[in-house]
Amino acid sequence: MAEFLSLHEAIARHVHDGDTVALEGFTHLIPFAAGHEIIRQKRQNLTLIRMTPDLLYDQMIGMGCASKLIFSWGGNPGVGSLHRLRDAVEKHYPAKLEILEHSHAAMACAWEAGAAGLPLAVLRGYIGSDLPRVNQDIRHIDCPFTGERLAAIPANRPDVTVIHAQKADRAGNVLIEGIIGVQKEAVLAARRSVVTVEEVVDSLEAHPNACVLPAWAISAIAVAPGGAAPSYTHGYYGRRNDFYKQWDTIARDRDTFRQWMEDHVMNVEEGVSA
Amino acid sequence: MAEFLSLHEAIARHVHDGDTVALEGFTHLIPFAAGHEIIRQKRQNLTLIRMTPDLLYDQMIGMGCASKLIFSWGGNPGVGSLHRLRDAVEKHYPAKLEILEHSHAAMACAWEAGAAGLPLAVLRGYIGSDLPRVNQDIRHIDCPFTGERLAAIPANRPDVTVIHAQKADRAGNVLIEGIIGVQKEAVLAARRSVVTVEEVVDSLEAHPNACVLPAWAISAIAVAPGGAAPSYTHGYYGRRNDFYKQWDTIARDRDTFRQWMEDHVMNVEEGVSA
Amino acid sequence: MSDMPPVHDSTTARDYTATEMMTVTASRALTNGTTCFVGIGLPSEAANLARLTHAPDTVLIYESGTLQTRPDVLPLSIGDGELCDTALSTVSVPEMFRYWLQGGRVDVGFLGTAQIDRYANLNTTLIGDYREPKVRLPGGGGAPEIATNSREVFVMIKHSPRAFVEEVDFITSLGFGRDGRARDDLHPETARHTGRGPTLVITDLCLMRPDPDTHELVVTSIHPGVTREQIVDATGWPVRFVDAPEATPEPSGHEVSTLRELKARTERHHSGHHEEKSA
Amino acid sequence: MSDMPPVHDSTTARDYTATEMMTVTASRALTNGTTCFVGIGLPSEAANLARLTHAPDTVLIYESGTLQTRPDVLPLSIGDGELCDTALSTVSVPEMFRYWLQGGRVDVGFLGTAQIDRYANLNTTLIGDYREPKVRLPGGGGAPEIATNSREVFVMIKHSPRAFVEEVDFITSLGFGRDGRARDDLHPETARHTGRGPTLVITDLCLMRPDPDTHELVVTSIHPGVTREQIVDATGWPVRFVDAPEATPEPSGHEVSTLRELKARTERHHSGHHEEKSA
Repeated sequence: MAEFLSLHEAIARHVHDGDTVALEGFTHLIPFAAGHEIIRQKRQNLTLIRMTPDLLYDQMIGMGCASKLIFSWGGNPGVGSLHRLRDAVEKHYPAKLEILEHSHAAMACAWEAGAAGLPLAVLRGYIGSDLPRVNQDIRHIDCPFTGERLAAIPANRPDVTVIHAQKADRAGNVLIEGIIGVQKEAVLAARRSVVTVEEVVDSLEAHPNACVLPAWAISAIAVAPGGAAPSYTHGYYGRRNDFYKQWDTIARDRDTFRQWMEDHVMNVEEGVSA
Repeated sequence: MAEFLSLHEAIARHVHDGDTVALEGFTHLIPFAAGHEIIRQKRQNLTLIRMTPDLLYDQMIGMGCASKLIFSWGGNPGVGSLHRLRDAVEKHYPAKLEILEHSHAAMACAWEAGAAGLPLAVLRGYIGSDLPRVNQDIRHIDCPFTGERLAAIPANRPDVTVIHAQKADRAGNVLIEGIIGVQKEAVLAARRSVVTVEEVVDSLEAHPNACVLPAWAISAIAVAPGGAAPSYTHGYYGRRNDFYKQWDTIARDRDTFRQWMEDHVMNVEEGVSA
Repeated sequence: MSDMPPVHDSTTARDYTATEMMTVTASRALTNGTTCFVGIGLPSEAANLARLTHAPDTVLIYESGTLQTRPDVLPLSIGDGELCDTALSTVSVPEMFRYWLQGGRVDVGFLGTAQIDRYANLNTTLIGDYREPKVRLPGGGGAPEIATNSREVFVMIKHSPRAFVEEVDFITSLGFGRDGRARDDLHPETARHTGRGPTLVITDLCLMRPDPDTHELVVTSIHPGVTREQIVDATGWPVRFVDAPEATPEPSGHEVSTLRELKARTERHHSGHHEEKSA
Repeated sequence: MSDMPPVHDSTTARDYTATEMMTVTASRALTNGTTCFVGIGLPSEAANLARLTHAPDTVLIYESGTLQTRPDVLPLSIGDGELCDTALSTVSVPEMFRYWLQGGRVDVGFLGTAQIDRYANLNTTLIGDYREPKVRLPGGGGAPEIATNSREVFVMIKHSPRAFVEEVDFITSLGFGRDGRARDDLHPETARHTGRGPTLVITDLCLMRPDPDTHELVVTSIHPGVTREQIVDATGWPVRFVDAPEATPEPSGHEVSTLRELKARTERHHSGHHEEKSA
């Protein structure tokens, strides 16, 4: 049952060293405020799951939080490389990063299977791709009806999923609108979940078939206005595309990156770090 | 791409003798008008798929349209038996009806798999049930990661799916609201699809994450106001619970049933049969 | 989950029927805050009574996709508009069965049945032989997976020798199998995702629970005014009683009147056409 | 699908860049009414240009879940708010990949790539060895399944020897495999659900198509002002030409001005903060 906590408390209580952690959000609603709090609390040795690592995981990897990354597309969307991710993979800086790599279709199915309580996801995927050669988690099953060989991958089952959403009502039910990505699946697939929201309202005023997470499917809710910036929150604020472009320069150099993180994440208070 | 047709023309063109046909709608939005048109056009030898056969399939079976039924719960909800279905199964009247029986969970997964273009659905289902003994389509696979034995059933892939929905816009995009059941899946799983709607509007005015079927995923649309009665259309009219209770009497006797069908379906014009 | 919570209004009802006794007793089995997957009919009545009395925060889920619904009247069908209108959210039926039931979010599956046997197996499929049935029943519906994917299962059924049989003609939904051992030797991964099965059977005469060792259903509590002989006569196997069966507490006046009001509201609602807009 | 539709405004543009030539040519490859799964970057530019010129009813799908979207400016990312605001509907990402892509609803998958080889295999994973890469690229994203689940695939990539290689370091997304035969011996059920693969490669110098027999990419059309030598020099394998390559038609003035307006609108939109409400 969702508890309303401060962001500091929510992360302290639910994200532990060595955990498998997913911060999800497909371009939209990326939980930057929560990720920055994880960095400030100096979590170590995390296995990070995320379809599109994006700037937030570049920051977490560059700050040494992660030992493993499970992902399907690791770039700065529309801009280019994630330099901290590349530095970790190519030069093992600041530490060696093990990677386990999927396609989007497979990762989306792995979230769906995790939410559905299944051990595996089945898809018509990876045909002719070299990815199964480098990822031992890509296996196959034979369809007992048609004999067709289909790809199978393990369901995503993180210890904790962290997402950002538009709003919660006072009972702790959460509304997600717009590009909803895999957030519902990622929360339901996890043992624990932390949701940051723009605001708490009396009523969600949601359409009957809107994407709503009930309070009893969530561990903790923290109010974090602007908590998705520099990504965006549909209905609240737009994406800071300029910052995504600037990040390319900031992250290219180890020292520039470190200084930026000190100035904008490490030495700021919770909630004003974006 | 959706063509706007009369109900008569839509059924004549898309539902053929011997087809595998699904008329879906989970209590809500049951396509009675379309089903009655199928009966009037005297379709024969259909394999009918539907999670909850309900009154409409009782009528179609009683009128001799079907040779096989794939289903998961065949009753008059909250009332009792479907007497025409029972007469077909127990006494082979008006003809022998082959049945293939699943659970709801399995049928829902079979629709999901059909929409997803997969040959099979995988679920943790049928544990300890006798259903796999009487349904050869319930098989098993072994998870290559955990060794767990999971149930597998074939995806539903009908020749044609027929559903009822609230409204279409002039381009042929369709909005479904309220209890959405398996309608989107049933349409996407089928080779062809016919959608009856309450009305055609200039704009669907749909919430961004509403259940919408694009025109290019539909074969034909027919305007059929009241087309779900005696079931209901959320936002338009309520369920005729009294009729569901009366049906028990009407359908219990072969002659009473036949007379009712003559009076209310066979000898009425399209669209006023409910 | 299945412990009886304290009754808040202790004034005993002056008169009540055996069915009301059954429904009130079943409602008391639901702890406040429980997430309950509700079958139509008797379970729906009991679950909504719980929500209207001692357990206002009970979360009710119906297989039509309606999550956390608070109907003002009892639904006639599992997909009445009332369920959607009063739900927190309505999801597709595949999502309901995949994410919410199979995903392990349901505390209590609350089922009715046509037949139940000594090992709490449920039959809603047919009487007689499968290919040439004597009586064809509606079938499994949601029950086969509600019975295994919920953390535990409550069953409501009126006591009669036709309903309480030594061995069901067909196991639609698993209790504990034909030998009482079916839940003991599951694959560890399956076992981790499979609930305890039926932990409580509520009838109009008594409460039954599975014996901790053999999983045979035994009488643990007898309703007021009911004799052991009545229970024995209404049970199709040589039924056992625990050493000291409890006396089921009587319903309170508040519970019975709440139930009667709910049923009267429901009756008024479901009679006549409802052509008005449902949203 | 890949036949060139007639150009409506036949006035040839007075000046245009090689990149504009590529984008306009790619846009012309999309027939009106085509359902197109769009990759970010060059394909997104070309697909939207098609929608704004000869193919207004082209259905654009982005992997973020936005179905039938009509962005007024080009998205910087695959999940920009603009895509949702102008979409017919926005579905979850699992639904997008399962129902819409794998479900067989996509006519054309429109992809960019870092490397492409003789048999049209695409590499967006890395240069060098997998465990010790020289250059780590972003990875597969949606491409591996777009490449196989779409009915056919168009690829846009600027011509250079680093991009057009004899054999890719890593097959992220299948063209025709290392021997050109990978799509020939699929299980019948797989084959029934697998598209024709890359049928058209659009570069800034020419068009290439797979040879009908060997599936080797061959030059079928040469852009205005481009020489065969330029193409040979920019291709990392001994590239072949069809017997009589076509001359790619020049872009029209209308197409070039529409493209430039789209890019200018996009530039204005993406510069500076966008703190205003996105809905």
